[in-house]
Amino acid sequence: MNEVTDIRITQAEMPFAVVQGQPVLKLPDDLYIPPDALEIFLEAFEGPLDLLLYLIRRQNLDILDIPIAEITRQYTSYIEMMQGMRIELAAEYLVMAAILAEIKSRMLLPRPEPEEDEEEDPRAELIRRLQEYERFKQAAEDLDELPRLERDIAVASAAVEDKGEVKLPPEVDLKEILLALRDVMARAEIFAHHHVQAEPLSVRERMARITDLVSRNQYVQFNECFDLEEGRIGAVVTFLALLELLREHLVDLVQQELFGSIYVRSPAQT
Amino acid sequence: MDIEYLKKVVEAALLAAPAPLSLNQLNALFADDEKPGHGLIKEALAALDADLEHRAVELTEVGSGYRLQIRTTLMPVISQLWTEKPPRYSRALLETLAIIAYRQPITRGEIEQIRGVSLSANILRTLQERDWIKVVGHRDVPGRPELLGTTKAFLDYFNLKSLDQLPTLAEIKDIDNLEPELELTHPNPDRDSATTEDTDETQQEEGAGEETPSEEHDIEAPEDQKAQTAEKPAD
Amino acid sequence: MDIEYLKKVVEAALLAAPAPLSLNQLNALFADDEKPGHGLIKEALAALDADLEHRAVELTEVGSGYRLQIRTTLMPVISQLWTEKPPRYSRALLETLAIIAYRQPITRGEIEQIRGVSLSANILRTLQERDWIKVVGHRDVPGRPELLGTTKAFLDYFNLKSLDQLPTLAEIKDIDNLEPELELTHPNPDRDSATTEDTDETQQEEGAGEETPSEEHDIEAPEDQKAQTAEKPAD
Repeated sequence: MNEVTDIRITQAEMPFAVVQGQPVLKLPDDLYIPPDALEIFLEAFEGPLDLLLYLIRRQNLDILDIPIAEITRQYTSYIEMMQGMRIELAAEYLVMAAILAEIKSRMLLPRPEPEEDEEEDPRAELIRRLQEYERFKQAAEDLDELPRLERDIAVASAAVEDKGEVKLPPEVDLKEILLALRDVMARAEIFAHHHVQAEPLSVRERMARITDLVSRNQYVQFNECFDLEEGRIGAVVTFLALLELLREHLVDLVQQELFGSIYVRSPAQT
Repeated sequence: MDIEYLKKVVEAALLAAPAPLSLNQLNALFADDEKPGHGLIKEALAALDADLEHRAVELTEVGSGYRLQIRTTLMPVISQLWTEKPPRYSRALLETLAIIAYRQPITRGEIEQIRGVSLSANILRTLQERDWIKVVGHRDVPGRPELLGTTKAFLDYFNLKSLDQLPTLAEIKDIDNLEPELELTHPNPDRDSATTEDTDETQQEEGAGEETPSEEHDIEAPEDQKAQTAEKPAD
Repeated sequence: MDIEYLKKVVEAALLAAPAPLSLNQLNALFADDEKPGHGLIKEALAALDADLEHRAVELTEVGSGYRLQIRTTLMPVISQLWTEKPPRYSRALLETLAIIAYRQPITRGEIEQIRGVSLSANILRTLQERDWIKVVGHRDVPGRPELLGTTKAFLDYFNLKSLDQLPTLAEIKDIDNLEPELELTHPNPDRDSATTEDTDETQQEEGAGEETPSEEHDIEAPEDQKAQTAEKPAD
């Protein structure tokens, strides 16, 4: 303990005070008040109302019938004691001292009897506050008594082997895609002017299908690109797709010999 | 839907979920065309509760829904499992929480008036971090102070189904019983002695009282506040 | 010791503990003179296991001890508990998908040209993981960039027999009139089977989407991405 203090002092090199030119590095023993004690005292009460309640309850007095002068005396002596101990007192404690003094002084004054009936007893407001505070002091204790998690209650839970946390992929509405495309179109005039517009989509699809086919097989027989079941229109679409692919150099058509098989292949292989 | 199956699903869900489940949440487990509806789920819950009678857990309903918890009779043994001590809460925190619970919605200033001390920011922060209180609105006065209220998590933590289940608040005794005349006419001997002995103190006090007439406002102000809150039944 | 009681304690402990419990840990719950010993505890565990036959949980032994876990048969329903509501795709992703659908086969560079911004790698990855687009070939130009096209899964998801069924570009220009004719298809329910793994991407995607002008991200990110693809030999 002492070591710690000493170390701190040497590190900080800050004297508590300078007396007659000499730095005082250590508090005189007789001035020493264990800080714990002060804190405990302060923390014992949750404020002036709590302290007042304590003073009242200690004497088994009814809140409704507080001997204001006596309570004021006791309260004030506590406050003075704390001030004497140089405890930094919350302002509320001093305010309460003032309130008590005020009430006491008003009660000592001779009361002009009848007509001032409506004037409230000077203690009334204080009593209301004390009562109200006491209710919640009690409520806090009751709350503390309630069975609660972490102390009185354990929630039952079972293990889950594989949570398989399925995070669903976003759902997309076709319309969202179309709207997105419209925006792109609006932005890029390219769609407005180019031949793209006239292009039947099925050709595009077929182009993708053929490219896919060709990329997976080195050579694809020309007639393998066609699906007879699709009929004439299907054949035309496929043929258009092949021509388009040729034009874009996405495929090559090769024929080894006259009237031999025509192969479709990826142009990279040349 | 087969109630036996539903019962199993409900039990599994309550045991698997990290927090209590509401009827809505239980219902949402099922595909649209298979949703049992609240009625059937309640039936399943009741059946489950009956099944569990001789088991280690019991079904309870708290603020945010249903949960299964270890029977309290087994807790003394089971609590051996915890190596850490359960958290304790300071009086200041509990008082603040109690005031918010019984008087919600309430402003910080109003809490301070009731407790007679200013409220540390720590307490409010702790309460909010524990998700026990939240800002539920703003009072329509200058500064628009925040109105605080409790959450479902608060109910869950304290094993309450609703605020109704809070212990009843002590009654306020009737102030009309005050008999000031009596005391004034027959000051008790203690007081007498007190006043004579402590003249110095008394004077100091009175002096203090005069110096700070503004305090009177502080006393008077809460007047309507109290009246207001007192009328309102605790909910 | 009463085996019925021991069974209850064991059940309670397993349900209260956050992790599996070993025989030692279960034994340690009891005071010294009441310790049942491993033999009795095993008996209790066996009895408990039998009891649980028709319940939602089952007893399993894992490396560190015993635990009760939700029966796997119930998991499909229970897993709804932690199924998150899916985020939304970013504008950039939708545009990219639209361009691929209408202009396939198309390279990444061409998409970037049309959109006027560079394309984030995440978008293509997400679309590929969702199985909506695939690489259908390579364009025969330096770098042999990948050619992208839509998949059968894409058509299935949007309930299209073929791309023909997509509205023409001219119709899209007038999309507001288009609406009545267009069957706004409900995405089919088993699509999730395809995507249990793309969670990360989806979220990142969403993050980018929320910040839209996401284009800025898209511009920054692809920089290295391009370098990457450029390095990578066409396969």
